[in-house]
Amino acid sequence: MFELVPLILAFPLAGLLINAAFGRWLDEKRIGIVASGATAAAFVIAVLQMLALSGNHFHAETVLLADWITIGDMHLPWQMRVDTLSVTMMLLVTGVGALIHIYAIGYMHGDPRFARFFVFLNLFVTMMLVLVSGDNYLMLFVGWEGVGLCSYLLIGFWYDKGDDNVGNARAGRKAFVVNRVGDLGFLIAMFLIFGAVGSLQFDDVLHFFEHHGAEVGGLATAVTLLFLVGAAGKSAQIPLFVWLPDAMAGPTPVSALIHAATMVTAGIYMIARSAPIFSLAPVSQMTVALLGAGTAFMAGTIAVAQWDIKRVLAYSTISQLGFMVAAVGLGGYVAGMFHLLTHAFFKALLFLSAGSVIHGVEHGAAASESAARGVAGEDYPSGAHHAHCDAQDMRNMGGLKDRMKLTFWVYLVGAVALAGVFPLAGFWSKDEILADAWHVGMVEGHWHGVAVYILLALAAIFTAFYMTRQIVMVFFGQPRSSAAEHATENPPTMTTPLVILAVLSVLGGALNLPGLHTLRRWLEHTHHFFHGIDFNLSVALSSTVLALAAIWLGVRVYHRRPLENATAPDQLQGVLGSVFNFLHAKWYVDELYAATILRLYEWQARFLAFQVDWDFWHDFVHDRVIAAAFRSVAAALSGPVDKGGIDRFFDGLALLVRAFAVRILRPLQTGYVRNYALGVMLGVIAVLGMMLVN
Amino acid sequence: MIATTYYLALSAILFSIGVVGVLVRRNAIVIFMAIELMLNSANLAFVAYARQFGALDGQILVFFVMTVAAAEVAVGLALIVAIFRSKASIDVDEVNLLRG
Amino acid sequence: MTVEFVLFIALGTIAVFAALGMLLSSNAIYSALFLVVNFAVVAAFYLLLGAPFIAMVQVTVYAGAIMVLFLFVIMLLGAERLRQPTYRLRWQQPLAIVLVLALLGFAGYVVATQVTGAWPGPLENAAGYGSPAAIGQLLFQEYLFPFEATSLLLLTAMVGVVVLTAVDERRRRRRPSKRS
Amino acid sequence: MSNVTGIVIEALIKSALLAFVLATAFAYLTLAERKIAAFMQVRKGPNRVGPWGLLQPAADGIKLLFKEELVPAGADKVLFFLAPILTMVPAMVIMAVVPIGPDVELFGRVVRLGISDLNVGLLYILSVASVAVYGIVLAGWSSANKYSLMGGLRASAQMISYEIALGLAIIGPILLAGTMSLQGIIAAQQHATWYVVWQPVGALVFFLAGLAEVNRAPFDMPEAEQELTAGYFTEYSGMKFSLFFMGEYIKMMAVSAIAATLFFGGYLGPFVEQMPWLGILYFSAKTAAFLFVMIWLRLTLPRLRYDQLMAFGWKVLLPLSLANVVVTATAIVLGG
Repeated sequence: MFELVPLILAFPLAGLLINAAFGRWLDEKRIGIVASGATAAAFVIAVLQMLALSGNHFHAETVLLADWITIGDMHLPWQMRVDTLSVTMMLLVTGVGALIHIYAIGYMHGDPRFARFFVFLNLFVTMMLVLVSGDNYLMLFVGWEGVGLCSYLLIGFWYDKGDDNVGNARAGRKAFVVNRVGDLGFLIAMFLIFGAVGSLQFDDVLHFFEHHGAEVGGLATAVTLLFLVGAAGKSAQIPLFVWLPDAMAGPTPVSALIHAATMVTAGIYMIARSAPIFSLAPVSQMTVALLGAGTAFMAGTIAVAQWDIKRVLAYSTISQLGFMVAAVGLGGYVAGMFHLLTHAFFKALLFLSAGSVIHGVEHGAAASESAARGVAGEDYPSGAHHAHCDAQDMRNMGGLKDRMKLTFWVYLVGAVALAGVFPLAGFWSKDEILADAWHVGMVEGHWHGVAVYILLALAAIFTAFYMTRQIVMVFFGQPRSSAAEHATENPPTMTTPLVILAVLSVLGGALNLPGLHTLRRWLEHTHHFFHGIDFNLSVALSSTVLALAAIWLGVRVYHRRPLENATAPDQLQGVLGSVFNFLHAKWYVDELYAATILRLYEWQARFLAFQVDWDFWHDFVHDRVIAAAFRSVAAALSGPVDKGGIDRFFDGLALLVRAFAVRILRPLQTGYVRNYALGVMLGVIAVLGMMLVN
Repeated sequence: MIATTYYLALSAILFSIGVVGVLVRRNAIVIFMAIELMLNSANLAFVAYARQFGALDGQILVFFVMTVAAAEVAVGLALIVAIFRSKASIDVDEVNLLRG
Repeated sequence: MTVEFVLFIALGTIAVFAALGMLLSSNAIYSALFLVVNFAVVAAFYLLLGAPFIAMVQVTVYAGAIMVLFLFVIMLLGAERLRQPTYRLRWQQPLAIVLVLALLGFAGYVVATQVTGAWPGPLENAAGYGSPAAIGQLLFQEYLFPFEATSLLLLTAMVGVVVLTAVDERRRRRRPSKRS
Repeated sequence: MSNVTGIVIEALIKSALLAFVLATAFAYLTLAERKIAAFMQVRKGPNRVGPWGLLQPAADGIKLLFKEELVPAGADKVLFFLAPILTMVPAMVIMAVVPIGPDVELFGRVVRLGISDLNVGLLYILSVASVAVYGIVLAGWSSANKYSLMGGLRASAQMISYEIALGLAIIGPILLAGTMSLQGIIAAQQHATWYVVWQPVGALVFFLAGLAEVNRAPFDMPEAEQELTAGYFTEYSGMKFSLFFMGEYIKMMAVSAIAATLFFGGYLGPFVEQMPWLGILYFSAKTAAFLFVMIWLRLTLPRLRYDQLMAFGWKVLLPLSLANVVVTATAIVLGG
């Protein structure tokens, strides 16, 4: 059954080719069926791979597709790897992907670039599967870059929208550029590995590090730190997280699929995949853990002060990715993967629900507008973001609980899961991470374990708080705009995936329940480093208490005194003052980058361009020295030498030739054939005569 | 056996007549015929030489000359027809557009 | 010897007079017919020279095809006579004759001084000399490349003729019909 | 020397005999055509002069002999007079290389039944056939008559076109026999079978092209009565007219004879080796059969349109004959 694994790439590829080639002649229904069907078929293949693995005693299997690069002794096959880790990712990508495809059929209804959207989505699925199924770092990198490209394409999907009509395109560019920084780290890491090992195959590399890693000293540390740079770019960690909030410019299904559930987890996957290398480099591990925890904390604080519904979720995503990174940094690979899975469920659910809310509010805006104009409600396409009030601003919402009942309930499920309330999925996975941190800090006695634990616990509190704030602002109280007042529930293509994801969010914790440890046993077959620690009741209890306290606080702050209207200041603003503004401005990170890196870069570029290139090279060297010298020499040559001497000589020559032609040659051209024949005859006689004389 | 010299002399005479035809006649078709006559006299010389030296190569050359002559006549006559279509005449003296 | 010589003199005279007739007749048709006679006589010479194959080809190609084509074109164009005499290039006529006499003089000098004495009498030809088989052997072995080249030449000529004589259909159609 | 004289005398006698036979055969061929036409059209045909109309040709000849010779005013008199002769002569001369029987013994010497046997016999036939067009063309031109000129032009175009197919059709037997001598080809057919078995396409092409060469129906465009009155001999009368007539019929006989020789074994037949004279009989019978087919075709088929005729020659017969040559040559090379 392993030989079926190439199909997992073939199906989405076929879907994208069909839609790319025939999309313009197909209607939305068919395009959607093709794209979703392709992803669903890939999901079936992934399930088959899982069954195949269980039938194979969970032994990893590789499938050779082709020889890819062969240079001298270097062989890089195009080979796919089927082991428990990659199959987990495949299941996640295709399963959640399929649900989001179905959701997108409804969400993107009426968009003029409908087919293109699904082409991009399928391309993304293909690339993501390349990433997770590759058997070497280079294939992983191909997928890595491929998903980066898709991310860019999809963030800028509505490239003509946004600030100044280029805001979305700019967001896409930002994502791309920031990702490149991370990619550079990854690339250099690959060069180092190849230089040391001579191969990029996972088996070779990991085997090398496991057995000879200690001998090469700092190599493992260097490689892992560079890997961390790559992971920080892709998984939006400090300091490269700035692109992810901007990525919310893309359509909401994209945010759900790429920027919450799948692509951003690539960094975690990569670290998990390289676990043997990391285990050799405690410094790197510590860095990873602290970075993740720091990111989790920082993003959590920022999320508290945002008004944009998707932006809150974006920072929440960064925060949760920080949890995962921290987990893998602490050696809790299983916990990290576990949280990756559950997070994929409830964050996809939250994003899709948020999309549903936005969609509903936009419909409401359209309906209220047409009602105002006295026109019967029309079906406004979602792509037309023409609402005069921002449909993503939570201050414009409120009271949607009664208007979008289903969306409310699934959103609530997602939020509670994210907040980590027993017994939903988030509770189990987050607690495992906290337990890992506790274990490292208290049991093993590493100081950074304690730090990580504190930071993560704080982040968890913030998580619960901002989710409560969001729920309250969006769904409770009174509608604060006419759009929210007219908001309506969405069609089943959008809500069905929500329900499925909600169920998964509730039950996702069952994947790795304490005592059963299904996921851990499953993953252990890939690396023996994948171990976990047992359930820690005190940690669980404390985190639950903290979460509930945060929820209570959120309800108290926001529900007791609801926001009066859309322009009223946030309740927290009164309490926290400038701290709130600091948080709302995202710790001024973008500004910091602009002031430091960008300013420096611009100054240097300007210096090079104006001072060095323009003033020195162009104005001085070229214009003064070379050009002037050339000009004076040319003037001397052209004046007396050329005009006076050469020109006059040839003019005279030409006059002579002309006179000769006019006087003598021209009369010979009589135009009579017979005359010419006579000339030929004369020549013949002359030649014969000469031959005879000789 | 007639000496080759006689054939060469005859060939020279025929060739000269052909030359005069080309130089003197104005009718394009007749000029063409004169050229054919010149080719023929050359052929005659070839065959005579071939017999003189007992080598067949001369006859082969005649064969090629005939081929070339056939092609030349076809193209030449087509040209004459084309000229006639535009000038309504085949007088070579009337085709003097190239006068200097 | 004598019979053959008489035959040669008679045929030669006919050939020269036919050539002169071609040169002097004012009617192109007569010119063509005189030329046919000349070609036929040359074919007879070929027979005398032991080249029966060439002789037959001469009659078939020259008399049967080329000259018929000439006649055909003359009749088609109705161009047997030039319409009006022109007085251009009168001076060329005497000059041409002088030049040709010079040419004949050269030729006669060469034939008389250099060829006659230097050569032995013609060889007695071997059996099968000039037969189609012998010519074919030579043509398809030693002269295969020129032979193929001539085939290309003929093809080119054919295409050229078709292009040259084709009436431009578009131009013809553009001309307005008289009836309408 | 006496041997040379004997050969010359023999050749002269044979030539005279051939001329006489051809003239007679022409006379009775016209009668035969009329009789056959009458038979096919269910009428009696000439039956007044002599028994069964056998003297009819003589009567026709005498009538033509005494008719007034008309010459059109604008005609070129020399060529007008020359044209019928130029038509007649090639037709008679062409038979010179056709053997009409095997060698026989007569008056103590071996006599070849046939005037000459050239080693380039077939080329001779082709060259003479190509010259035959002059009479027609000149007749058409010298008559100073538009119809005649049209007929002459048509004739020349037609004959040049079909001559190529004719020549290519002849190549088949040449390749098979390895000689251009007609005697040689007949001898080769003695060992093999008649070449019509090996060269059915060649035989067909030869026959059709031959019909066109002699301007017989359905290829008789140069003399199409409805379009050109009588084509190139519109202006001819009396003996000159009869010369054209004679030329056409003798050419018919020549084509039939050559076809019989090339593809149907010529004089070959049972018991020829024992009784050489039988050969003449076989040869005549085969030739007559072809002549009958020609007459039959004329009475059956309508005339082609001129462009159809040219298209048929260039687009059907020529490719067909070329393909035949290629196939034959390939088969000979492969089959040894």
